[in-house]
Order: sequence, then C-alpha cells, then structure tokens
Amino acid sequence: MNPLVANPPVATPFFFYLLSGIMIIGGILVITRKNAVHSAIALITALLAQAGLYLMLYAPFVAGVQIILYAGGIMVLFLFVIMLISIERTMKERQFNKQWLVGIAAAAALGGLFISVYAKGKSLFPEGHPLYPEAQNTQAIGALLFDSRTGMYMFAFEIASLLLLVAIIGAVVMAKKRI
Amino acid sequence: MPDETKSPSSPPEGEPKPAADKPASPGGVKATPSGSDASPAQSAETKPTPEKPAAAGQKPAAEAKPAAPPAKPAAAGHPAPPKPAGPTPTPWDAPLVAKFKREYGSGINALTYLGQNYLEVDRSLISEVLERLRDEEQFDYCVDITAVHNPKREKQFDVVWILYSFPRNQRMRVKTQIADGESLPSSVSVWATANWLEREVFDMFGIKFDGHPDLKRILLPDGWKGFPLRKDYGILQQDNEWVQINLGIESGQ
Amino acid sequence: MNSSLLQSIVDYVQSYLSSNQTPGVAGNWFWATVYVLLVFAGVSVGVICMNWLERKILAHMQVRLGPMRVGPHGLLQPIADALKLLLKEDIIPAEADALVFWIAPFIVDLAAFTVFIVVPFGPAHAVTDMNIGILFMLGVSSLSVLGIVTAGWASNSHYPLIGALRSSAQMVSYEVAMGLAVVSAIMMTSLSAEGGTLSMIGIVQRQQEQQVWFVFKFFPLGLVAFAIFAIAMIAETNRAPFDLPEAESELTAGFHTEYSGFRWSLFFLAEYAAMMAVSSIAVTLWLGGWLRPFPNALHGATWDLIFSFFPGLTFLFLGGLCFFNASRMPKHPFFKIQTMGLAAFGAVLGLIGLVLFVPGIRERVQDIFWFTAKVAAFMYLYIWYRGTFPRYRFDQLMKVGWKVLLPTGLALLILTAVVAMRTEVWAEVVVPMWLGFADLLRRIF
Amino acid sequence: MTDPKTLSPPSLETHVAARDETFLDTNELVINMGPQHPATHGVLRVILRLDGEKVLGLECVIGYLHRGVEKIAENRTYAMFNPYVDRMDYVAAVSNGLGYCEAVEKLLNVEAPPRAQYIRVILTELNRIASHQLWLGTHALDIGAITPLFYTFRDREEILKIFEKYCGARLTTHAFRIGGLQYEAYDGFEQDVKNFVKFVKPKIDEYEELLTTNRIWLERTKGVGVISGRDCIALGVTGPVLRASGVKWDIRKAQPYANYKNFDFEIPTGLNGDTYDRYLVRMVEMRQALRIIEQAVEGIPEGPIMAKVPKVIKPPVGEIYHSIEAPKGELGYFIVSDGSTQPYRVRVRPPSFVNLQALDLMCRGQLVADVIAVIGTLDIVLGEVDR
Amino acid sequence: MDAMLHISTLHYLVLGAALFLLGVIGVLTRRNVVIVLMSIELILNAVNLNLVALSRYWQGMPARLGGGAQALHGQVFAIFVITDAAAEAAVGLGILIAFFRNKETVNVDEVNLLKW
Repeated sequence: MNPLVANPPVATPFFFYLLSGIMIIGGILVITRKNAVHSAIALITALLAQAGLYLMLYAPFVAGVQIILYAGGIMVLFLFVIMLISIERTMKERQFNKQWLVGIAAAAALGGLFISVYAKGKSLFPEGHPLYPEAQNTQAIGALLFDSRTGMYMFAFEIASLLLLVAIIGAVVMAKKRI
Repeated sequence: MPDETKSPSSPPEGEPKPAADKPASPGGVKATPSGSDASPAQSAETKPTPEKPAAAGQKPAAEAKPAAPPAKPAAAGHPAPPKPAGPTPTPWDAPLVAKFKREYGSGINALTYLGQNYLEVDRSLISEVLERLRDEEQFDYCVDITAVHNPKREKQFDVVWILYSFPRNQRMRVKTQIADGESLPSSVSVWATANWLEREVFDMFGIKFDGHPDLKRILLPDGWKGFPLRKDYGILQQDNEWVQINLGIESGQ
Repeated sequence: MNSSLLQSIVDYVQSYLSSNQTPGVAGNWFWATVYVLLVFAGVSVGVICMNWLERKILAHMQVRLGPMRVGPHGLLQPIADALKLLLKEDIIPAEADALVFWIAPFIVDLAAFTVFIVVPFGPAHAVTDMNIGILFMLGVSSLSVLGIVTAGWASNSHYPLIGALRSSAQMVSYEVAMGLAVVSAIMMTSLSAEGGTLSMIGIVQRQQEQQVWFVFKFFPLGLVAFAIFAIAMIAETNRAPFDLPEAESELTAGFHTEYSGFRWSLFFLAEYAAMMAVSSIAVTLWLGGWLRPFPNALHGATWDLIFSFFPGLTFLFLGGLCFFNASRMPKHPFFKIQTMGLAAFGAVLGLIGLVLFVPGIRERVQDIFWFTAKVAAFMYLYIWYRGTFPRYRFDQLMKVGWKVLLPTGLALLILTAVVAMRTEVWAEVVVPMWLGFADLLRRIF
Repeated sequence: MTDPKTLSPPSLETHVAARDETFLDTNELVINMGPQHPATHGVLRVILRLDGEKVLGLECVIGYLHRGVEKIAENRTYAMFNPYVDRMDYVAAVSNGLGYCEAVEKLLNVEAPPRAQYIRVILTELNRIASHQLWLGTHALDIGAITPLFYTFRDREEILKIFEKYCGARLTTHAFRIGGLQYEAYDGFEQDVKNFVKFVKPKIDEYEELLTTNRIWLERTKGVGVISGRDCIALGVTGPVLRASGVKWDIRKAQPYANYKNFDFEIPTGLNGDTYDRYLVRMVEMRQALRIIEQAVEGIPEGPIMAKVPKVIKPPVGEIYHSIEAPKGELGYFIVSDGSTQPYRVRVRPPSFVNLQALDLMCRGQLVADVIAVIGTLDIVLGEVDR
Repeated sequence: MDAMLHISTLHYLVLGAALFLLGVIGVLTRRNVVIVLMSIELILNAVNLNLVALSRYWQGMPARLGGGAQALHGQVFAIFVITDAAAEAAVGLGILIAFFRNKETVNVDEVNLLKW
C-alpha cells in the first residue's frame, strides 16, 4: 500500500502558487539584478522552488537531483566563478546591451506564439486532474535507466557520462592558463 | 672568561685555530697590562712594504690618511680621555693581516683588544676587503653590522662589521670611519644577511648604503624624523612634536 | 463536554502513539508540526549541550577545567554565552554586501536544520519518511556550502573570501567520496526481500531484516565504507583536523571572520547541527539507527527488557553524578546556591530517569535513546579529534579527498556490487556477457 | 652535514620561484597578515603576495614593538641597563641577562666565580627548556594541534616556579648581575631542579608521543620551509634553524662561555633543514639541556657568588663583542665603553631579527598555511626582533 | 475560479513558458556573460518543468496507451537535461574564465574575435 496514493497532497493550489510565485520573481531577479551574486542567489531560490514543484509532481528523485546537482553543484560553481572575476568593474558597466528592445520584442513574439498555440490547440492540452498511481518512483526510474529488461536509457546514460568527462576536461583546458 | 677565546673543547670542524688567537687569549686579561703604545703606523712599517704597483699607486692617497688611523684608537671613544686604566689595543699579528697589509698598506690597521681582533679599514677599501674576507679568508658569516656615532670627530661614524668564520672558528671585526652624509658600499651581495642589518643602520644612523636593494626604514615608521641612535638626537623631540601636533599642548616631559 | 474534549484529546494522542507511521507519512499535519518543533528544540538543546560538553571534555583533555564559574561546573555557561551573543551589537561591515551578508547565515542554518525532518529517531519517530530520504539529506546538507560561499563573498574581505573558497572546494570534493560510501550502503539494502530503498527508515529496517548492521556487512567492505564516510563527514562539517576554512591561525576565523553576535551564533548553531545531521546519517546507514546494540548475540525477551532499562539507568547515573559532585562542592556559603542548583539538576535528571522506567514510555523511548546515544558517541569523537590532531594543509586535504578516499570509494563500490550480486544476475547477465565476449574474441581470432 | 669548508657564496636566485602556472590564476592576491593576527606571535606584519594560495613572495613589516633598547642603554649605567635586556626576548630573559652580564664582565676583565657560573648555567638551561616549550606549544597550535600548548604550559610553569623562588620574578627575571649573582641559591634549589628534571623527562616523551609520529604533523612539517645550511649561513641564521639544516654549530661548543666546556652534551643536527627537523632538533635540545642541568646541579661548587666588581661600574675605554647561544640563536652584545659609567653604545645582535630575514626565502613557493608553520618554526619573539 | 484552484498540468506548462520567456529575455538583453549563462539555466529549467509535468500527466494515462507507473520517460529526460546543464555550466564557465583572464571583462559584447 502506497502512502502517497493514500494521501493526496493538501493545499496543492496554495503551494503551487507560492512556489511558482517564488520562481517567477526569482527569474525576474536573475535577469534584472546588477550584481551577479544577487542574480545567482535569486536563481538558487528559483531552483529550490522548482524542486518543491517536482515534489508536488511526485517526482522526488528529480527533485533530489535538482537540489544536489543544481543548487548544490552548478550554482556553487557559478558563485565560485563570480568570486574569481572581479565584480566591481562589471557592475559599473552598462548592464543591458543595445538590442534590449529587440530582445524583449523577440521574447514577446515567442510568448505570443505560445499563447496562440494554446488558443488554437486547446484540445491538445491535457485537462482534468491526473491520477496518483505512482509508487516507487525512484526505483522505477532506476529500472528505466539501468534494468537489463525494461531499461532503455542505458546507452544514453553512458553517453551522458562521457559528455560529463569531456566537459571536465574541457573546463580544465579552458580555465588553465598553461597546460 | 678568558676561556672564551681559547680553543674550544670541540671546534665544530676540528679546524686548528689560527695562531693569531693564541697570544691574544691570555693576554686579554692580565698578561698585557696596558702600556704598549705601539702606534699602528709603526706596526705597519714593520710589515713588508707593498710590492704591488697597484698598491704602490694607492700609497700616496693612503699616505694622507695615516692621520686617521692613529687618531682612531684615541678617538675610539674619547669624549672623556682621562686615565688609561684598562688595557689598550695591541697590534694583531696574523697571516691574514700580513697579507692585507702587504696589499693595502696603511689603509688597513689590525688590532687586538681583550682578545678580540679587528681591522680598521679605510672607507675606499671596504667593499674589496669585505669581499676578500669572505672569499679568501672564509669569513662566511656576517654576524652583525652596526655603527657608532662620535659627533665630536670629523668622521663621525664608525661602521662595524662583525664577522665569523665557520671553518676557522674565529671572529673578527671590520671597522671603518665615515663622515656624516657619506655613504658606504652595500655588502648585501657579499652576505645576504646584510640586507636588514644595513637597513637598521640606515634607520638608526642615517648611513646610506649604495647598491642596497631596498634601503628604507625598518624598525621605525616611514615618517620618522631623524635618526635616533645618533648622539645628537634628542629623545624628547619626537614626543614633543607628536604631542604638539596631536594634542595641541606643550609636552609635559 | 470538558471531559469529552479531554477524552478526545487522549484518544487522539493514543491513536497517534499506537501508530506505526511517521506523522509526515500519515499525513497528520498537527503531529508533523509538533515533531518539527520537537526536533528543532531537541537539536537546539543538543547544540547547547555540545557547547558545554565540548568545552569541558576538551578542557579535561588539556589538563584544565574549562568553564567553572557560571553555574555549578559551568553548566549555565552555554546559556550565558547565548545571551551574550544575542545582546551583542550586530555589525555589518561598511563595505559588505548587506543583503547577502544578512541572508548567508540563514541559508546555512536552513540547510543544517532542514535535514532533520527525515532523520529517523525510531520507526515512527521522524517528521516524515521520504522516498528519497538519504538523497534529500545529502542534497540539503550540501546547500550549506552556498551559505558559506556567500558569507565569505559578502564580507568583502580577503580572509573570509579565501576561507569560503577553501570551504566550498573542500565540501564539494568530499561530497563525492561521501556519496560513494553512501551508495555502497544503499546497495546493501537491495539485498532484502523488499528490494532496495533510499528512505532513512527503510534503510534501518533493512538492517533489522538482514540482522546485521551494515558496518559489519561483507566485512570489511561495510567497515571501509563507514570509515570513508566517517572521514568525509568530518571534512564536510569543517571540523578538526579538516577545519581549514576556519583555521584560526591562518585565516583568523575563515568565512565568518566578519560576523559577530547573533549572526555568528547562527553559524555556530549550524555547524553543530550539521555535525549531528551527518552523524545521524552515519548512524542510520551503518550503525543500525535506532536498533539496540547486540541484537543477535543477546536476543530474546529478557535481553530486550534489560536493554529497555538503559535510558532510565543513564539518566539515573547522570543524576547520581550530579549528586556526587554536589557533595564534593566546597562547603563555603559562597557555593551554597551552586550546590543546591547542582543537586536540583541531579534530582531533575533522576526524576526523568525514573519516568523512563514506566513500561509504556520505556518502550516508546528506547529507540530515540539508542539513536541519540550513537550520535552522541560520534559527537565525542568529534571533540576527541579536535583535541588530538593538527590541521591538514589545503593541498593535503584535497589529496586525501581525491587521491585516497575517492579511489577507495570507487573500488569499494565495485567490490560491494560484485559481492552483493544475486546468483540469478550471475546466471543471466555476467556469465552470458563474458561468454559472449569470449565468443567475440574467438570469432575475431 | 654541510661541510662549511666547501661553502661558497650562496645563490639565492634559485629560490626566487618563477611564477608558474596554477589553476585559475586570474589575479594576484595581496594579503596582509598581522600585525594583529593569532599566528604571527605578537605584532609581526607580513604582507603576502599570493597566487591563489601559493606564496609568491612576502615582506615583513616590523618595528611595532620597538622600544629603543639601544638608545635607552646610552642613558643608563651598566647596572641599570641590565633589567632592560630581559624585555627583549621575554621568553628567554635569563639568556639575555647572561649575555649582557658576560659581555660587561669581559669588558671589565673580571670573571664570575665558579659557583655563580654553575647557577647561571642551570638557570639558563632551564630557561632554554622553557623557551622551547613555549615554542612547541605555540607552533603546534599554529599547525592546529591545540592540546600540546596546554601540556607545555603546564610544565613550563614548574620552571617559572623555580625562577620565582630564586629571584622573585617569573618572566623577566633579572636573575644575574654583572660579576656574578645577586642572590644565593635558596635552600632546596638543587632538589627542586632535580625534581624538575625527573618530572619533565616523561613529559617531553609525552609531547613527542602526540606529535612526532603523527601523520598529519609529519605531512604538515616535512619538506616545509626548507632552507639549506649554505643559505642559513649566508642569511646569518643561527640556532636550531641552522643546526636543523645540518651545520653542527653551537656557540656553547664552538666558543664556550660561562663554563659550558665542563659539561658533556651533544649538538643535535638535522638533515633536511625542514620544519620537522627543526622540531626534532629542538626536542633533542630540551633533553640535552636537561643533561647539562643534571651535570651542573651535581657539581655546584661552594664559594662566593660575586666577583670583585667595583660599586660603580666604569669599564675602561674599549669595545667588546660577546655572544652566547640563546634558545633562538646567536645573541650578541657589542658594547662600546668611553670609560664613563654609562655605555657609549650598546648594540644587540638579536637572533630573532636576523632569523626572521629568512622567512621570505623559506616561504616562497609554499602555501599560506606553510607561512604560519614557518613563522612558528623560526621561533621569533617580536620583543627581540623590534627591541 | 475553479481553473485557478484546480492545479492541472496546464498550470505547470504556463509556468514553464513564463520561465522560458524570462530566460530568453535574459539571454538576449544582458551583457554580463555570467548572467547570460544563468538565463540559459533558467531556460533549461523551464524545459525540465514541462518534461516532468507532462511525465506526470502521462502516468495518469491508461496503461494500454503507454501510461502507468512505468511512464517516467519525461523524468529520465529531465535528469539528462540536468546532466547537460552541468556540462554546459562547466565548459561555459571555463571559457568565461579564460576570456576574463585575457580581456579583463565579462561583457558579452566584447566577445567579438575568433581568437584571443
């Protein structure tokens, strides 16, 4: 018997709007702050809120990976780099480039596209409440990734590890002054 | 106490002590009770005359100087000359001295006082003598560099190098006299340790060392006025000035 | 009406007490909140106790007495310290980034305290039981590095910055070895009939099922994994001999050099809370969590009964210790209040001990007791290390992390995987794979 | 062991480490360590030029504790200046006093009587142990081991108690007078010293147990702050630092003063000239000091404790340089007398000051943490550096 | 109002779209490379949110259509995206450091040469 099935989460709308509000505000702060460290902290907050959303979507494993990798790993790397480059001068410079208007226009166009897609293809989009069938999420993902019978991402997984290896080497090559 | 200059019970390298120290050690205390007013000039003459033409060429220049070395023992510290109570310096005999005398003539004066040997060297020879002391005579360790101020003399400063030779287990001092404002060649290239020691001499006496890599005050703050170890430096002046500037009152000292 | 209300409350409590689920899993928000508060209070009290214990134990290791003035044997010293810290002026350096400077200690504290919601003090004594419990703990505790980095950066000073860089590098690199050790333990859980689990409670239950603490499983593999974790967790919490980020002699106080008063005390709180948190992970994964010691050698109802007396006996012993020391206090009237206070404290401890002998309470509490006792042993180790070891240098620390612990962890992981492999896997995967490989070779040559 | 005969002028250039590649060397960091810093043993200020954590070079800023001791001397009589020297190396005050008293005695041509000499040696060697204990405690503390500090202070306390009983002072003792001693050894002095020797021997083993084979201690000290015997001599570095670099030179043996020639003891030397060797050398020195004390306390002769020194000390015109082996190295006094009651000039040759000069050389290419270790291992006392 | 209070998959998709747009604006308008990289992270996260939300939706589908407990491909994909993001951040920041060392700036407008 699965406790998650037995107990659908309470106050879903409240938490959804809370977390999505945090995410939107965090996102806005990321792209508007002068100081890159503030941006990074805003981004971290948004990422953690997103982990909360994953939990609400019954994807605890993705949530855990999100926290460990994104908040605990990638963002630390970001902060590390921000500290290494001197920030004072960057802050004095102009923050937005000349084509900011174009950029916003492009984004607005993209947003319009989204809206039109939604308006035109309303029937394509899922509605109604999803069921809560899922029990052993982490185990299921593990099986999907690695199991010899049901797994179908084994190869992709190995490729991903290769990608990470290449990224490590690439980062070292790039950042090191003389090899 | 006389033991001190005797051959040590176990010299570090088992190096035989130079003969020069031997007569000095008992003599330091009782055996030579004052008296021998052997002027350095005399003793210089007893030495073989300089053979080298180069040294001979120097001679006229050095000739003018004997005035200084003889004046030296007297001036070594003589605001108050009265009674010759203690022992007086005696000439120092050693192969090293003989060699230097041969080459530099009267520019060099070797003496022993209380069993401690020192060379009085003319300022123009100092860099060469120091370098040769290290290279040829194995004085590889510069113990200290310091100075003494004698405001009443014309050449106000005695600058003293205290040297030690590890292979010979022997100490000696090199002294030279310079006037106020004169500078000395730096010996940092000879002994690396001279760096801070020279800085301190500069700091305290205002003696400049040419060729020093970074000659600036070391113990006193950069903005310090005057050179404290000069005899004419008023102890209170700095304090008075500070009090006047910072507190706006007369110092009570 | 009043009695019925009381009755319903009693029923409610009773229903909870007989429940075998954690409040989070049972969806019981009231009890979950109570538990959160309890855990928070418990951890805070633990930090206070640790503060006193560390000073006393370290002092006695170092032939001195430690705090003796505030309260008998300095028992009230932590409270005095806390008051002092709270009342101190809150200084934010003029050149600091005030906002980030302000936030940083809270990030660290948040990370340190949040992990406790999955720490299993007993089969039903946890705020909640998460499907990804251990992953959650590792992830959230790794967030504290963010707080440290931002604290170091926001101070706008060289020492904190270097301290923060050191700290982040150290924590990130030791997380790797730590993760490997954890994975090997998780692999061991998969040997149970129910399959593997990441849930903290599940891990302890698997140990119970397999009738072995994982530290002894596949000897010496479990032990090595435990050792790797035990080393990595000290580095992870920046404690001696890995306390470089706050190496006093080099960086004054590392990333929290510029912090003072309340904000500094938050870092202090977080450090000790994090120490307890990682110790809890170690206890859960390898030392059988809430399970009592010697479950195999000394099993049976009698032994269960005897072991269930331990919590009460411990408190009685502590109370007796207080009385003993009270009797040794100087008889001078100046010490009268202190003596009385110590005796009263002893009496309170003794009373608690007596209460813990009550059968219903006894059974419910012994899980918590054993868990706490194991964590306390780790806490003592932390203090002991601090009294004994010199500090590693930064490059040596990195060397230990990357060149010793990481390869050992990898080898350990592979070995555990091989040893733990079930027979049908051998039959279905490994043997065919090698056969196929041999076949391939045969065809080529 | 370096053979001093083969020594030639050192080439310090080899040590000036070129700035080679490190990870992320985006910019050079200049860090100011001190003067208020827990690991600079007082008020030393070190300006570090860092590349990441690697030291590219450093500059010492000293003088914060400068009190003008040499100037003070010119305005005091010989006897009045005696207490001032205690304030230079305040953890080895007795040694300072010994050097000064012997220098003036030499200038006066007198010698302290044998009994005084023996007591002097006992006190000086006790003080050497105290100084080394303090060094060990603080050095270990710098490297992160906090416990040895308390052990060494506990044991140093016993030495200070003996000083206190002998002359009433614990730190700046002013134990000796020109010409001998002021105070006769108190009753039970010998027994106290013997008890102390018996007490401290296992304690030194205890320190060694904590540190000598400790892995982390080895890693932190081996190969750190290496200086060759040749560089030591060129930089005038003396004392345990010089001996740890393999040069077997100790003034107590090379040019014995007091009556050290009567005692049997070894000079420990190191092989590598690193921090660990300096640690070992000092540990052995403590044991050797105990050996000297044992011999001295057995052989204290009876007799006067003061030589015939006039009431008003007026040395003849002249100058003298006298040096002793202080715990830190060669401590020399260069005194110029003009025949009056006040010294015309007193120059102190402080071992800490000269040894500190080697810090730059020893730290180049090392990490920040090593700077701390090296400052600790040089065993400087800022009171002596700045005078 | 019911649509507001009843959180369906669509809500997540709208949130994802909004974050995506924010990320796009950031990439297009900011000059600081670090913030541009962070905006890219924002975009990737928006995509991840969509993936996980749709995976959730698909699990609610009948098993004969491929739904059910095993329909976690979206989540697996999200994990791969996170992996990708890690690689991207590492290389991107490495390039950034190399760039900063040579030009002493992190301004993206200055990246206008194909060589250093």
